[in-house]
Amino acid sequence: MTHFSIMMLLPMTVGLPLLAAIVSVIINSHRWRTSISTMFATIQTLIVILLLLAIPDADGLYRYTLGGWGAPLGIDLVVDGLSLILLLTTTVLVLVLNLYSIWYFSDVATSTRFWPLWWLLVAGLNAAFIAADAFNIYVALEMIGLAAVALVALTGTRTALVAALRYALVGLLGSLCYLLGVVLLYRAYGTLDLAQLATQTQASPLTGSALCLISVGLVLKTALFPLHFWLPPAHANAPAPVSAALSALVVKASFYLLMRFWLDVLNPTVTGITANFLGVLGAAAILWGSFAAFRTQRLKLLIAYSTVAQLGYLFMLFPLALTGSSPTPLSNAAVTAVTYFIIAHALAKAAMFLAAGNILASCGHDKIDKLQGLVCYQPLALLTFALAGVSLIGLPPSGGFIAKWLLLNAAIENGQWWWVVVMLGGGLLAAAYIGRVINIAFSQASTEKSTGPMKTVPERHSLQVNLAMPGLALAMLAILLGFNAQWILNLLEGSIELHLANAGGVQ
Amino acid sequence: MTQDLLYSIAGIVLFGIGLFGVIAAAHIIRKLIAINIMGIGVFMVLLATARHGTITDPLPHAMVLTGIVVAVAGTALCLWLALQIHQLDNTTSKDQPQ
Amino acid sequence: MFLKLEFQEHKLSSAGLSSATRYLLGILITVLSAALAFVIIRSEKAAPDLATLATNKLNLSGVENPVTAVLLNFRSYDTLLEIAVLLIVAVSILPDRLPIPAATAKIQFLSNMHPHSVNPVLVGLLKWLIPLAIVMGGYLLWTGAYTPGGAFQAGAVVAGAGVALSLAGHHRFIWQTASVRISLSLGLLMFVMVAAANAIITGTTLQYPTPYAGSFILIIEVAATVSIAATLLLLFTQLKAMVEFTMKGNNQ
Amino acid sequence: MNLNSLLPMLIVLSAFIPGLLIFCTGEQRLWQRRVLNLIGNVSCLALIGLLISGVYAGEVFETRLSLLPEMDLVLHADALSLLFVSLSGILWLLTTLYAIGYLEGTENRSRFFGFFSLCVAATLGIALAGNLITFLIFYELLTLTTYPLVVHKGNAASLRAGRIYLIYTMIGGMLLLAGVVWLKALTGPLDFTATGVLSAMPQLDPGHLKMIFALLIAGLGVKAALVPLHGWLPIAMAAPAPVSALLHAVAVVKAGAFGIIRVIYDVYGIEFTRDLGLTTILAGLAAFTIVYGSIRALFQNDIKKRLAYSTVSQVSYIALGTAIAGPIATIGGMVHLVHQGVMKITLFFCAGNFAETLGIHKVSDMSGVGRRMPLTTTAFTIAALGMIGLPPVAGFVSKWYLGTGSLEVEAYWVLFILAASSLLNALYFLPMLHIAWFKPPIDAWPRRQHALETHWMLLLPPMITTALMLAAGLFASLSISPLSWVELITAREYGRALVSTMVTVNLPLPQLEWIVMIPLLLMLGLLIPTTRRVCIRSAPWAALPTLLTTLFMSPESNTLFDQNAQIILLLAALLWLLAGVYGRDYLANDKYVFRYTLFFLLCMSGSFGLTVSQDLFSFITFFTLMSFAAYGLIIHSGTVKAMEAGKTYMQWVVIGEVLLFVALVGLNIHGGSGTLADINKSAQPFWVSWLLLFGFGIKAGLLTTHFWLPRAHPVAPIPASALLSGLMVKAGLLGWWRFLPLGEVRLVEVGATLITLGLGGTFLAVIAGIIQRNPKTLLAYSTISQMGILAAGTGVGLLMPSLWPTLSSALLLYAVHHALTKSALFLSVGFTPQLSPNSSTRWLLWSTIVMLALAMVGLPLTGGILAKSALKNSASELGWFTQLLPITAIGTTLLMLRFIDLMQRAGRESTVTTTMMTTAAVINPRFFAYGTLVLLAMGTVYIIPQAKLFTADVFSDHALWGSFWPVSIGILIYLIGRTAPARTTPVPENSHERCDFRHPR
Repeated sequence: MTHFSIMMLLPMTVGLPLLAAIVSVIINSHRWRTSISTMFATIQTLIVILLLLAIPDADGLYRYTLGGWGAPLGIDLVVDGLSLILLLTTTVLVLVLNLYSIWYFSDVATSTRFWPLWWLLVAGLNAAFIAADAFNIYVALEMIGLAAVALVALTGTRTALVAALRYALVGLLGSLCYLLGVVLLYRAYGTLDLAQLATQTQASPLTGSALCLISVGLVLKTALFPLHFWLPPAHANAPAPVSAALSALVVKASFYLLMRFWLDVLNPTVTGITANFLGVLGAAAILWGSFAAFRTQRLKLLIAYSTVAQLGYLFMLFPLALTGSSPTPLSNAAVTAVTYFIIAHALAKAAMFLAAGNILASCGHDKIDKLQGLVCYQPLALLTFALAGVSLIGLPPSGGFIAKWLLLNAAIENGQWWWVVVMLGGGLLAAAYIGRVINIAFSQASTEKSTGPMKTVPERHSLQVNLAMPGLALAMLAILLGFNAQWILNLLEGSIELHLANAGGVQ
Repeated sequence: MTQDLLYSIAGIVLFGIGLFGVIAAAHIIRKLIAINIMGIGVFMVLLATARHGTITDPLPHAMVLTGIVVAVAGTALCLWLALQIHQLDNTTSKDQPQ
Repeated sequence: MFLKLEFQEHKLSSAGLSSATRYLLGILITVLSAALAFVIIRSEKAAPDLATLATNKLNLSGVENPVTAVLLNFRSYDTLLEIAVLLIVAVSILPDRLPIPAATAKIQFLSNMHPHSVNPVLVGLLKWLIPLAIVMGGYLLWTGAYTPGGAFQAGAVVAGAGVALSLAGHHRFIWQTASVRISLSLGLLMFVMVAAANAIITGTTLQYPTPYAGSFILIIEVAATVSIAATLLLLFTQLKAMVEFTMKGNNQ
Repeated sequence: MNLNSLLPMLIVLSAFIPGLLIFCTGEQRLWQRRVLNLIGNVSCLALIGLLISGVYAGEVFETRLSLLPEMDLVLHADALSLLFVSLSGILWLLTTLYAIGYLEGTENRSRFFGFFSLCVAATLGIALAGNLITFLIFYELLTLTTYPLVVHKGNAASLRAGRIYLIYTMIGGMLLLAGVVWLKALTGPLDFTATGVLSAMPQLDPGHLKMIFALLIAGLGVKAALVPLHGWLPIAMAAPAPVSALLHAVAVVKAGAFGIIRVIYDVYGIEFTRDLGLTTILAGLAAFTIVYGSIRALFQNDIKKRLAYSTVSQVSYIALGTAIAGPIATIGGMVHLVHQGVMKITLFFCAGNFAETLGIHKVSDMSGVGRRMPLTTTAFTIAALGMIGLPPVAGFVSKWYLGTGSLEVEAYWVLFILAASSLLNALYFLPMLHIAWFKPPIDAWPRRQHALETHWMLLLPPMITTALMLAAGLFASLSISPLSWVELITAREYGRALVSTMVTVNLPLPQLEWIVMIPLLLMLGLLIPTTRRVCIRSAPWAALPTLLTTLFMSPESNTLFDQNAQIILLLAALLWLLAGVYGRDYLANDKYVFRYTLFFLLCMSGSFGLTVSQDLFSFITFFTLMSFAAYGLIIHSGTVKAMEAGKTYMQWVVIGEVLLFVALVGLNIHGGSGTLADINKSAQPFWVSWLLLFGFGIKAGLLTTHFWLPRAHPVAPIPASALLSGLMVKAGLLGWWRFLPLGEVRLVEVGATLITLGLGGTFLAVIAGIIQRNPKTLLAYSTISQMGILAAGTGVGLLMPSLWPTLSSALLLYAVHHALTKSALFLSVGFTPQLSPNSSTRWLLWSTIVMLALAMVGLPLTGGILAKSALKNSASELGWFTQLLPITAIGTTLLMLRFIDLMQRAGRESTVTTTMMTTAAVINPRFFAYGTLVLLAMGTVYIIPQAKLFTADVFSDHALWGSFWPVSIGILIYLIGRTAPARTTPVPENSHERCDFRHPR
């Protein structure tokens, strides 16, 4: 028995959710199932926190060889500051959404199907974040994709089913493109392990086409601007906790993988033009997403479009990190900025979807212009929505502000003014569509009862408060993120150096 | 023009046909079939890489196996969704126009 | 390009796009695949050192067939996730409402429908075919260690037997029972248990102690076969039931 | 974490935590919410007090939380932040009190008060921010917390206001963010340091800095409502009153202005900004905003909209002050931050009161509100006067400093802008006051529910803020006043000590203060209903102490207090006493006697103060007090003609005020302490003397600026017009003598114009006076002509400085003589009924009138001869001047004869009943006062000490003959012309030069 180090717990991050899924399939009683799920969620968060504490003394990077066979033959799990931070966000969000789902899925039928799928989705996410093998990523992506599709189809309405189907098709197409890219890489370099690939790849037409295929696959799954049509209906028609998880985590996982490939694995083949192209697509996403969000009539669609817009910010990473004047120190500034943005956006977006869920549950509909006087009926939901809105727009006290501040800083130091203008414009547009909702919510209820019967599911006041609490907690977290950014940044600093170190620097 | 190169090109061609099918076809079943064709295309390229003259590399085979299972799972789920939509359309199509 | 989704079979022009765009799309895709093919032709393949590595590590893997070794030992993590994927689909398709009112008696997974018109030839065939299929499945499972075979092929054959049974129309499968749920998740459960056990025994997950590697693999194979068979059977019956339901709905 | 580092954070939290707690209190739990509010307020004020004492003792208070590697949240308490923190703290307490009263019975108050305290927490944060980033964070937090307040009512208007507010502030926020990030990227962390950070960093390229400056100012300009970005302010008026009070006076608008000050002084450093040439652009923009805001305010009929536009223009004073980049102007700008806050919040409180209790929203329906809500309207009046920049109130102090500051930097156009904007302010504030006080209410006011005029919580805050305003104005030179605090800040900002340029309200001798105080005390007594009757009766006797002190004041004790002033004070005391006695009896049964006595006393204290004051500030204060109080006397009768006369009078007074303000600022250009002693009159620039000429010319009825006089004097009640003609006109004269460099420097052009205008006035007035029908108008014209002579005399003094010593006493004699005779004549007009043929006392009155007329003309043995001869001898060198004097005498005789003629006709027409004519009626106090005045008119000129120089040659035959022939010629001309006037159509009462088409006949 080699000495027991905390890092041994790494495979448990995937094992635990699988176990939870199996348990929730087998056990039939609703009460047992929910309590066990909560238990699993808390254990999972604790493990990740332990890993976080242990990572610094493993000098920032830890490689766990599954099955003991080593890189080319076996599969390894790699974890560093960056992936651990994202893992922590995932587990925290899963814990909060878990609590929310217990009260949200009060009817037994859907909840029997919800819990196993939920845990399989979490397993897939965790697997994706710690994977170090290209094919393993494919299987994890597929797992996330199918679980997400099944969850979206949970409500059973026609629009949800069509959205789920379209999401499934896009998912499959994306995975196949990614697989073909991996196959080409395997064909050229004979290994599937990312670290080994990183050392061996040179800029050849084959690697270029592999990078294209992989990027197309992952971009399809991250719903960047031209390929985003599937996201809004899917996220809007899914039940509240599911859409929160989708917007906050699932979309980020494929972006994280894209980031690993561009910054780390296939870095030599990356050229300035392609990076800027992604940047331009990102900018287009911000503008188009915000414009669409401003025009939609339904609240959840608005939030989904806002996800498309905010994703645009993430793609600012590539032009900032990979091109521009100053070498390496800049790139990790951009990477830290984007990571911080991912975390802030995840929290804020999840809070917003939960708030929207509450509004939908209590009002029976979520048509925006019929939400007059919402401030009197659903004050907590509106407060959550407003706080999350503050973080999305990037107003000072919130995490979103720090992220935007870092991005702007990186852009200015890099001397690329146009991104600054795009980001500020994005902030303003975000303020526009969020302001629109708040403005209507504050108006007095017009004479005819426009917000519909208030007494729908769930009537009991206590349940209403329970439903509101998780969303409020997440929103508060997003705002608090604005204050103690220091320790997250220290962690990220460590991981990026290593990334770049073993990627042989960036041209 | 070694044998496996031929297979790879065939695989790529299949991938292309599948891609065209997915985008161009409107009906859901056609799309699903097209996706399966793309899958098979990728697997063919994969198997072609496995062949190194005499020795064959087991890894691609394992990957193909896993790929097939995943493809089956995905297709089954899509079929299930399509059928549910179809069922919803039929039961309600009488009173509510499409 | 994906926006148009058609579900009605009777639509004549099944093409989603207008002919002009289809033509343009065709050209674009041919150009791309030609480029890809050209790139593949120009590039040379990497040396098969992984293949050599796998073969000389085969003796440690506890099985002779290199593919099974890769599947269940070298890259067992992939197979674990793969079975989880199967479980996803199974769970999402599992019907939640009981079609028949909860009978007092304990519900059987496989129950005889006692149809009034029984086709003797069919019954005879089934009597012979189903046991044969199950035995064949077992054999495939066993030879997996030495020759191409293994859990997936065995599961498929057993599922075939089940399909034949349900097609005959004499029997009905009820999927709400506890046994179904257990059998579906058995494969994944055993795999995770084995992984956990190995973590305790050898310190790293999924690293089988070399002498017992073969038996561990066998345990996983058996459990996997059961789950795969159950899942495939579930997929078939549910989709068939869906199609029958809409057919009945149509001709009412 | 000792106290020093915790205190700033505690202050911000003391507003933040109660806000959060209030959110959780239930809607019905009134007292819990009120207690929370008060705890928050009191604790915040206590902490601020602690902070101020700490900073005074020199300790450094700073909380530092590190957000990012080079970016930390700093709350630093320096002098400038204390100014804003204390302002916010105090006004928060008052606004909360007001809001509790205002929102009684409305719904979701927890939400309102929660956001209310959060908003103040953000303001405190802005005030205490130690670097640009913290400032930005709290700046945005302010936007978020104020939005729910603006949309509190939830109706369509407030929602639209909310939306527009958000659009503007979001864009502003984004611009500021861009600027801050860019600056930080260029220069690293930016803590505010006293003389600015950027000047120390050499390698920054100015192009970037200019663009950053533009971004920062644009971002801050949204909240500071600079012109292109001010759109949201008037529309945000849809919010409830306490919110618009808080927004405009304390939180949002001030935050923008404060930000501009921080950026210019503590980031760029004032010299560095000036070298970059940015200050001129900002000054131009601020100036444009000032004028634009005032003009827009003119056309708004909604009260709150008008106040909003006035805020737009007033806040730009602060920007202008900072942009002029002179130390004194900075003081002006910063002190205006506090003064404008206090004044504007009072205006909004009053507007809120009007809206809440009487439902008044429009300026037009404010008529007669003064009667229904006297206290609120007085607060409103004082605040409005302050906004215009009239002396006693705080507004004047900041305008004064801005004026002197701009002169110090030779930015003359700023002085012009200040004058223009004060004029515009007067144009849109005075009509409101006029409507409120002097117009009868359109319909009956809603019944009064509360003991006082409205809920006590709505009344107390405006009262306190008015007291603060007056204190800041009157006691500006005290150590604790905002002015001295700002001087401390500016000294630090400029890194060198500064001398204070204003010593306020100091009177040479302690007992002289009593002269001014007694009338004011009586006036206060008047306000209290119980003592009202006694005060009205004892009003005239308020002048007695002044009379006694001037008589028995030993000459050597008044070294500071020049000879002329003492005589004029004596004259003033006499006239006020006699006119008062006469008035009391004359208006015994008048309906508005209370209002008359109120203005009478105010006018009295103004005129005494004016003569006695030794420094610029108190002189202009009492001068304004007298002018404005006189308005009350003029419109006393309430007839349409009186109102018209009042209007023209007020217009001219305001123009006079503005001219004098600019002139006195010019006088004080060398930064003296403002006392008469050390402003060297000779070194005054030329345009100052011209302004003085016309400023005081308006008061003295000089030719081109005399139009108001012939209208105002006749309409006023008899005693008032006596005082107006006799005494108040002399104030203009006194102004000339005090401020023009008579006897020091030879000002040829000013002197010449003075002479020409004076003499021109004399002759034209005679012509205009003759054809009048109303004796009082005739007397008014005679005043103009006599004042013309005095003006000409002063002009001579300017031309020939050597002559001035003798000339001054001659002019004094002439002025005293004219004052007594003219007021006596006016009082005599009061006795027209007694002149009717059947009254027994007819002959007695006729004799007095003839004697007065002769004295006026200057016949021997009367005061007139002495005055005229004194004038002739002292100006003997100027040959043509001495020739002209007798000709003026002809004119006066013509006027006097015409007057006697008119009095005779009026006496015949008066059909008073005989009972009135019993002898007892005659020997009433009125006749007694008139009699003493006539005697004084005859004799006093001789007993005045200055007269000793001239008494010798008054009896020489040359003088006798010199005064006799003009009279005889005058009588001759009058007899010839007597038949002519009957045929000509009467010239309209007002001056013949300008036929006024505006007023329908």
